[in-house]
Amino acid sequence: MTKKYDTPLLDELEKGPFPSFVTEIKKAAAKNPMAADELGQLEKSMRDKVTYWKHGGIVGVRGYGGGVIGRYSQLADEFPGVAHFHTVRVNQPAGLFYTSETIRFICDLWDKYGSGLTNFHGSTGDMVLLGTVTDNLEPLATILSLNGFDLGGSGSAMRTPSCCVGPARCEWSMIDTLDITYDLTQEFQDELHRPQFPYKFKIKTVGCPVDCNASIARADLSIIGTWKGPIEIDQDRVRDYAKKGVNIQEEIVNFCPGKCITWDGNNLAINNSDCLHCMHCITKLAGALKPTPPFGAVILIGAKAPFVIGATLSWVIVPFMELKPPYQELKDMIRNMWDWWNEYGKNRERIGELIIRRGMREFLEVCGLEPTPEMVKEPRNDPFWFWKEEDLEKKPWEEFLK
Amino acid sequence: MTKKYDTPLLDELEKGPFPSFVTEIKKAAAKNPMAADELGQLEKSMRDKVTYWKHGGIVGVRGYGGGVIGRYSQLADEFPGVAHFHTVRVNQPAGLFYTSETIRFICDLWDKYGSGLTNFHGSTGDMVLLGTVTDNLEPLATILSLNGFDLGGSGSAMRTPSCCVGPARCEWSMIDTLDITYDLTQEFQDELHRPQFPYKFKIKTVGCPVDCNASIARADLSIIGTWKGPIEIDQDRVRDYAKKGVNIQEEIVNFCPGKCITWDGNNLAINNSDCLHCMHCITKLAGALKPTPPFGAVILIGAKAPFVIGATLSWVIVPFMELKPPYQELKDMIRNMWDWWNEYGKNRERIGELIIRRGMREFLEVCGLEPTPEMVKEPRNDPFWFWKEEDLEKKPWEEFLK
Amino acid sequence: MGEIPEKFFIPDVVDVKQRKTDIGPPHYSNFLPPVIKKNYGNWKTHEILSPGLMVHIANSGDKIWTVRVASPRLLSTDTLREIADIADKYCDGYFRFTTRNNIEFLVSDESKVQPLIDELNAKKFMIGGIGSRVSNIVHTQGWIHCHSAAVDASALVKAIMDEFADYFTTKETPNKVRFAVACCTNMCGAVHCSDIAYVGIHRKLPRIDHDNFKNVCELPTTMAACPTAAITPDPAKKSIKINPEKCMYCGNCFSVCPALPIADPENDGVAIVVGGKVGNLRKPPMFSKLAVAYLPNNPPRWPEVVKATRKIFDAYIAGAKKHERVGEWIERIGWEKFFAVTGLPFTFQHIDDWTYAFKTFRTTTQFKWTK
Amino acid sequence: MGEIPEKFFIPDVVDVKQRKTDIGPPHYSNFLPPVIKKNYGNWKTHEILSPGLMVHIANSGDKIWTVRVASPRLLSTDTLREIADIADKYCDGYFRFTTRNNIEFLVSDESKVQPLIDELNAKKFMIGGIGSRVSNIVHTQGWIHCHSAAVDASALVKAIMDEFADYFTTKETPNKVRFAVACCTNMCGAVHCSDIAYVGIHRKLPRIDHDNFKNVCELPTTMAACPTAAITPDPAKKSIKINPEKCMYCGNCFSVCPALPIADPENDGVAIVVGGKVGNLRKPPMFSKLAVAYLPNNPPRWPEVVKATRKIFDAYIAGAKKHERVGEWIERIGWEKFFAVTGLPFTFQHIDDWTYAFKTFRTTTQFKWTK
Repeated sequence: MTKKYDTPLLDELEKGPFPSFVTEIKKAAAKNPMAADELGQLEKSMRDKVTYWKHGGIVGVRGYGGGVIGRYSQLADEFPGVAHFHTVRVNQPAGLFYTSETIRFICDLWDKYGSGLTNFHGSTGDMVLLGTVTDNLEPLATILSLNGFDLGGSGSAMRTPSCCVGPARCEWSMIDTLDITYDLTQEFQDELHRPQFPYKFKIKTVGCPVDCNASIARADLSIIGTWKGPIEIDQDRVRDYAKKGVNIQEEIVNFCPGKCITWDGNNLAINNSDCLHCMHCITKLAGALKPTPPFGAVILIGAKAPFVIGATLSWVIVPFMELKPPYQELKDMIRNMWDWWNEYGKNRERIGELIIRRGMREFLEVCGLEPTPEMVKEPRNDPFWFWKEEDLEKKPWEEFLK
Repeated sequence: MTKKYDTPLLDELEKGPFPSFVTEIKKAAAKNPMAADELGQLEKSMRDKVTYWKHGGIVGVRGYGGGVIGRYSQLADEFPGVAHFHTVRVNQPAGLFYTSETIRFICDLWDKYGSGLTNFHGSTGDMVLLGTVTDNLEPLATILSLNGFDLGGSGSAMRTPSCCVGPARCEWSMIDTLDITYDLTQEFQDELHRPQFPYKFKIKTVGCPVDCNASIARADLSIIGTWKGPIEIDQDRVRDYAKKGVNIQEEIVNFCPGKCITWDGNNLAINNSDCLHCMHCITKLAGALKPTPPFGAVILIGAKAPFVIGATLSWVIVPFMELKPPYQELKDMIRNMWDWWNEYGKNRERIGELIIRRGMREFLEVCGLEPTPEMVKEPRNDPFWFWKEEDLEKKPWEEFLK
Repeated sequence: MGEIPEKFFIPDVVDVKQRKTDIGPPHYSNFLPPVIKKNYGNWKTHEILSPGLMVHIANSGDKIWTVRVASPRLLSTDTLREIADIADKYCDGYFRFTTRNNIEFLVSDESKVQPLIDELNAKKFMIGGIGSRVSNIVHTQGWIHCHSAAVDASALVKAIMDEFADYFTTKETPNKVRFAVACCTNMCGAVHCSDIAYVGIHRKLPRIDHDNFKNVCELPTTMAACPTAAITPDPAKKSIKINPEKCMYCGNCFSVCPALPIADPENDGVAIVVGGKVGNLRKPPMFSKLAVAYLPNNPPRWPEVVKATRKIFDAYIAGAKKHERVGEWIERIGWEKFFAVTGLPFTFQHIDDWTYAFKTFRTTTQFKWTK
Repeated sequence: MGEIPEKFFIPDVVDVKQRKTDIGPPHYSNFLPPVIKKNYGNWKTHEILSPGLMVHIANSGDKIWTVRVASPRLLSTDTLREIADIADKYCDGYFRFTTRNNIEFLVSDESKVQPLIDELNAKKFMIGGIGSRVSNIVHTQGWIHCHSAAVDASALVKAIMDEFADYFTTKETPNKVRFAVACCTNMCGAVHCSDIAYVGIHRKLPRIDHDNFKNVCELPTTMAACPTAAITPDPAKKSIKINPEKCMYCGNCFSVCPALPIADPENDGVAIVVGGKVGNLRKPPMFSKLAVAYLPNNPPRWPEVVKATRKIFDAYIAGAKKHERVGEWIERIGWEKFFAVTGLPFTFQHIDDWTYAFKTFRTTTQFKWTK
């Protein structure tokens, strides 16, 4: 029998239509003393309006520097079941596809070695196993590995790469997001498991500019599929949409950010040279419009949450890169930027912050990239800038003013 | 006879249709040795691609700290006529209106005491008399004052206020820009003539959002006329424009930033509650549309050139202020902000820079202004901000969530 | 590399020396339904058949149906097994999760779609979330598992999702409405780019435990963690000082130094930010902006936060054009109108006063009169 | 206060004790033509009759005609007297200047308009500049009168205005084209908000005159003048050091300290910035942005600068819609297209690397393919 707590506040959270996390904890608590004490401590947090977790200590498994987050209760005496309550990150399959057998294996394992509580999934994308004790970590990691699973990333490491559903079940994916994610994860196993960077490094890959994995907001390296060909139009299907009540002028033409679509009531025309590749028309007229090759990706760098310098969205560094296995150009570029970041980055400095500190030029030169207007919303406005000695010798105007 | 220099490079600049400043200098040089040496030194600058003026020294007139800019040549031996070549700033009449008698007086005076070269006008708006010697300054200032003229501002002072042509010859002026400029100039004579601020302070007043005096880009305090009433429409005149070939849909409706205009080929309709008061429709259909009262001004603060923190445009601090003589509310606000700037501003720190350094809240509180959304393009995005002790006690949600 | 065993096994006795390292995750192809494997990268289109059901159609003519149900993300193994059982019954065992933590059952046989929906309904699963409506809320750990949480996350998510449940299951919104919750300003998750999002905040100075500082904290790291350089050394105490004029209560110093606790039951609470988006559809991605600077922590259901959200949500429903996200709607009407139509007060906290503050000040006379 | 004498006078002997102070400028009403005084604030509309002629019509029915001519701003007293004579002949002595330094003759009697224009033409005045065309160039002093000028201003203005003179006198542009010239980065004038503007720049470090530093410069002021904190004390020399890695050659240190000359005949030159505007018409005011990072100083007519301007100007004429200013045109087509259609190269200097740099980095996949 597990311990039973009176939880009047949490009980309130079992009401209502949305599935209740309290019910989940109670299910686990019925058979697992760790989950039972989690419930008790949480009720106390609700009452006192404060968290009761200590700052995490360092725990882990042999040979790895990450994958486990130490967690201890401030109220170990009152809730001994959560005295240790570590998180284990398990690297998810790309695309978040599972089979019932797989999930039962995870459940069996976690009932045996943990609290029975999970997150599907954590913010970075890992399966998150919530609540275990230090002694269970080695057996857990061993059994996972014997069954083909490995831990995810944590700390100042490459974090577990993740992606959208991609070509597995989406007609708009212009790159193989699952394969890229799997391939990069395998390529950089060392960087994933053994923190060796100034700070965390996240990679997220999405198949198109709709960005269903928030790549541009949540990844240091954002890989976003795009296309260079014209948008192919199936006029009959467009007319079908119109007949079914879509107001093509209002809903499609007027929303186009490039103002490059016209509709005469019968035919849709797109001036592709003004297309901004936003995907609005394509997604709203699903099946009627489609992007055509060349396919590739925009590569962007630097997104992060607010600490320390404020939130950033990723910045374009490659307007178009073809992405075909083995993705060598991409991998080389990643290694180059990591080398530079490792050399110059301060402790807890994200790569985007380092770029701001040392300048985009140095970063681009490290990556072997030429400046292009797609990298900026607009050129600089204040009239101060750097010149390198080598720039002074050049007379580019002799060429462009010819 | 004045000295004659060989000026092959400058002579090139007498060709072409645009009136030539070289011709102007030559005219003056024919009778004035200072102007003659100015010409000689300038030819040398053209040849050597470098300026030959020294860092200005401090010169002035008794009782004033500004109004004269000291200027000395680096080549006094070669060009003794410009050994001293000071600039005198004379406060222009508001609106830049002159009579021939007035201008002849200035010419006579300047032929006697200066180089015969002028700028109509300097960047701040003053009449600029270019090139005189220290000994001439006192008589110059005396004669100017006896004829009703006074010097303008320079240095860390209020600079000579200026304005657009305003109600004198413009149908769109919603405030009396000339009167405001004249009144403020008189009110703040002490601050104009005796530098007592951390740095310069410019005031520019324009009658409407077209901003023909670049107030929003060139003044620490920008006063821009606006209106709150609906736009009055003379439909016949609109139809006249249409008949005369103006494409109302393309040229007017489609350019409206508030998307609040419709045109059915016969009648123009404006949804005034979505109007952004940009003036496009009003200026393009001159005489057909007009703003209606209440009239007043948007008050903005902080524009400056790039040094030191980068260029700024002025920021809205009062969305609407009625401006009727004696403009007491405006004057009080200006004095309040100056007091604060004088107390906290560092040497050479513009008021906009101080606002950035100490925060907009403090500035607004000093000015007695409540925060309003018109002050920002958008609210802050990063989740860190200040609370004052007094804020913590308030429970505003009890009111707004009722 | 990337393989899974024919049959998973958990040995009774574990020999940790057998552990393999750096094998990475299993290859995704192990988990793809056959129809997906066959049509991988060859999809033609899809249709949303109802709020929780869509069908994807391949160029080959093959189809796969997806039934989506809500999940609280925090799942017990019991529930996971229940999902597995359902997947076995209707989906040959195949299912997936979305990046917003919904569960998706992948049905290859059309005849099993309705029975699956019936069973999910019978078992009180909440079906929906596809298309222009409210989807599941991405969120952080909160008091369940985090040492720096200024607010609970799961409870707030539950309260919000209960309130707007009908917009998940049935009703439409002008475009998707993405909620997000971050339990502190560290903001694990895309709170900074969501339509309507919540972030736990502090409003009082960290309390310096001078005795402990030297044992558990590192001076340079602690100083570097402060976004406003409010932290300076206090050599006498072998500790630090905090300049109260500069502190913005972000709590990042506590993240790196346990001797600087900042949690405060009475003054912590929730800020609401709005108008962010990550996709490039129509407008470029946008940051969320501050809508409400503070609402109190009022567990278990945070009624003030729910109420304020209702004001924003209803104004959006009433005012937005079809296809406009919250941020696009606000951009079109202007922030002055946003505050007018929602009735939310505009306070000093809304005006940025941090590093890039002046970039947000309005440098035009263009605005609308709201009073 | 604000009065002028009935007749101006210049005494042969000046008694400086007679000087009055703080009288301010004369009241503007002294200089207004009677028709303006009468209709002050009561104008109904105006019409542009030709590129240099407009008529303003009052609600009373009264009219005043304005004839605009170009001015180099630098005027000799001879020319000013010539203007006064013309004003006497046709305008009852009344004329004014515009904020862009044009001269405007104010004619109250319609019958005098054409004779005025004829005389101005005969005297080679350049009539025009009203409406959608090139107006006069606002500019700074340059080598004529400034110690920090990196380029001459008047000469550059003359070269540009000669090149585009027909757009002042006759031809139309999609909307007004505002040129501006600043002879150094101190930018007296609205170069930062003009359609096409020029700014003199340096590209080499200031040369420190250590011997003189302590005599003529103040350490804190000099250090504070540096926008990148590149200047640090050199106590041994009682002077300063400049970190070459941080110096952006702005020359502001020289502005406050004569011992830091930075002018360099071979490496100084001109940058071109484009797309700024100050008015609130259609779009809010915009800053100018860098188009060409450097062109050499090539007096007296700066042919490279004129040529580069021609590329930008012609692309604007060809591509802009009626009423679009240069910045509005660029915003619509996108900067990648701007560089494509002008043929100007995009270089590392175009990418901001100063304080607010990252706010200019592109955070969207939205762009157009140009190659």
